[in-house]
Amino acid sequence: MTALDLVFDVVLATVMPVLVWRILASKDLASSVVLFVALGLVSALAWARLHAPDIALVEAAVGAGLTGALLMNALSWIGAEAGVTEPVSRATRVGVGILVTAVGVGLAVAVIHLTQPVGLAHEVDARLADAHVDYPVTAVLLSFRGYDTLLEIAVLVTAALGARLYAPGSVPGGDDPLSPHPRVLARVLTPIVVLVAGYLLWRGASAPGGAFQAAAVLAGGGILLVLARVLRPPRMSSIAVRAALVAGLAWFIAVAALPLATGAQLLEYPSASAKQLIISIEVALTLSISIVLLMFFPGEPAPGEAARHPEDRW
Amino acid sequence: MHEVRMGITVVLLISVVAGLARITRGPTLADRMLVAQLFCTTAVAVLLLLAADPGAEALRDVALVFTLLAPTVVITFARYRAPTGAGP
Amino acid sequence: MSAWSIYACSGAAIIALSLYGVFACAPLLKRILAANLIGTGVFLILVALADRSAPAQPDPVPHALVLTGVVISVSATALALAIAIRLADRRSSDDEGGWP
Amino acid sequence: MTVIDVVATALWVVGAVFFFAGTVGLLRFPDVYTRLHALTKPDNVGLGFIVSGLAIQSSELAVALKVIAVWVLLLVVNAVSCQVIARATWNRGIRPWSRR
Repeated sequence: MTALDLVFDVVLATVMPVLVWRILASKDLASSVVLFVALGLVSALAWARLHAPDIALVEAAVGAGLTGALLMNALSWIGAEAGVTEPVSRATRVGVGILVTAVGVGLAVAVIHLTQPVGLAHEVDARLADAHVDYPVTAVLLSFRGYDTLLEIAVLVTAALGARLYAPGSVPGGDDPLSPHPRVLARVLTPIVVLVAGYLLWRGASAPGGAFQAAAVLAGGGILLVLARVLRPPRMSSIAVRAALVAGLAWFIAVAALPLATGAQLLEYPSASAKQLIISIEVALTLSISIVLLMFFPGEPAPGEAARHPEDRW
Repeated sequence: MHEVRMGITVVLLISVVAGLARITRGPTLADRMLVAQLFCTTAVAVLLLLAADPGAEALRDVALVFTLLAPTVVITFARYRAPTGAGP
Repeated sequence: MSAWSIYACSGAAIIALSLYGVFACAPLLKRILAANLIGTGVFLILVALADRSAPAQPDPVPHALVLTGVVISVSATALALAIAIRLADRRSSDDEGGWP
Repeated sequence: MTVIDVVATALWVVGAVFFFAGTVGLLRFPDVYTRLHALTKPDNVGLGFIVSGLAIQSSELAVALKVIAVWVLLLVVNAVSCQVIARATWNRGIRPWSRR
């Protein structure tokens, strides 16, 4: 590691907490959201520096694209002044300040003094052949820790249902004041988004990429289409949307449970077809996760009264 | 060449951090959005430079994803209506 | 100081700052942001710990954890935002009502 | 250092200068529209120089084409984004600055 690497790391590692501080201290909520997007971009660089390109990929799509869009959109619904909770008393703030300083310092000291050399990299490497995928991260996600991923997609579907129950979404009407740029851009980018998502999914077996990255990219492209008013936000009433929402979970459960019939363990892929099964799960997961992420996006608030009663638009 | 590229990335990073002042100063939301866009372009440049190191090829895909999804936030911003009637 | 420890300290600082935000910020949206940022701090520490083996390959297990974590964290944030939207809607539409 | 390395370094330095100029413009220019103009410098020219440096230095054609593809895509995306920002600003009734 050269001195310049160190300078880069120190600058990057300093900028992130400073951004967090600015996000929380800024008076204007819209600038908090912009700073949050900036933090997403910067943290993707940190993942890149920490040799985690997979996470950088997801962060690039989720942190910078999706969450920023969700927050900005929520701000249009809520309004900059609404949603203020009770002001926090000075004494509480001082107390919390002391506590969190202790937590931060303690955490930093504890983490730096972790002397145990490195976790499970060797175990994963040694058993990579059993996983039927060549790339360690994908192997952990879908083979060694398939359980986690199965439960995760269940959590995601639940969250999407919950989000839609609370804010069912609206359909903006009228002329687009920004016409024609968003529409044209969305139309140009959509094929490229689909291509890149497919490429990331395909790469996942042997290199950074996979279902999560592909789904995040697809969802970003979907939100772009909704924002450009080319597509309507997906509706829960549509059979296709429901099917896509549960496809990943249903298929994963089916594949996980099938070995039980032959006397094997839950999630024990039959080794002859393991690779095909993993790929099929990844495809189904990509579809479901992208629809889940898209369901989180309630669409723009319609002007006037309509936005006040989102349940009418279910 | 690694050192040269790192030197350039350090310059880019510091220059974009200086741009942060514009987010604080505003005055309009559009000004703040411009900084986010500058962050995005700089991040793409830094990622492409880092990807030239052996073993870091995947970072080019990250740069690609950044580029593809950059307009999402810009368009949500442009759609942003302050419901209380306040300006951007 | 090695690269991973720099980022781990940064992660600890982010956790402390955003914990403060969760308890001390008044706007609901900011609290949601702060809760999301705690996640960012945790991820940073996890990924930094995974990179202790540098320049050898990093540990893939924390990477997989964080990968799913990022997606879960956006879902949690989105759910919280949906509830916040509904809350703001209720507050604005029935001011006379008994909504807290 | 080979000739190609020297040329690449020169291209990167020029690119970095444009990025720096973009930041200076963003901080110094009087209104959104002029700052938009400043922003396009790093977007188009700055990244263009950096990408050219990387492209001539890369050993594989595929790599060179990929970095150029990223640049072209960014040109398209940022050009439209700038238009959208300008139009949204105009729609909100903000008029360009002029020396009075």
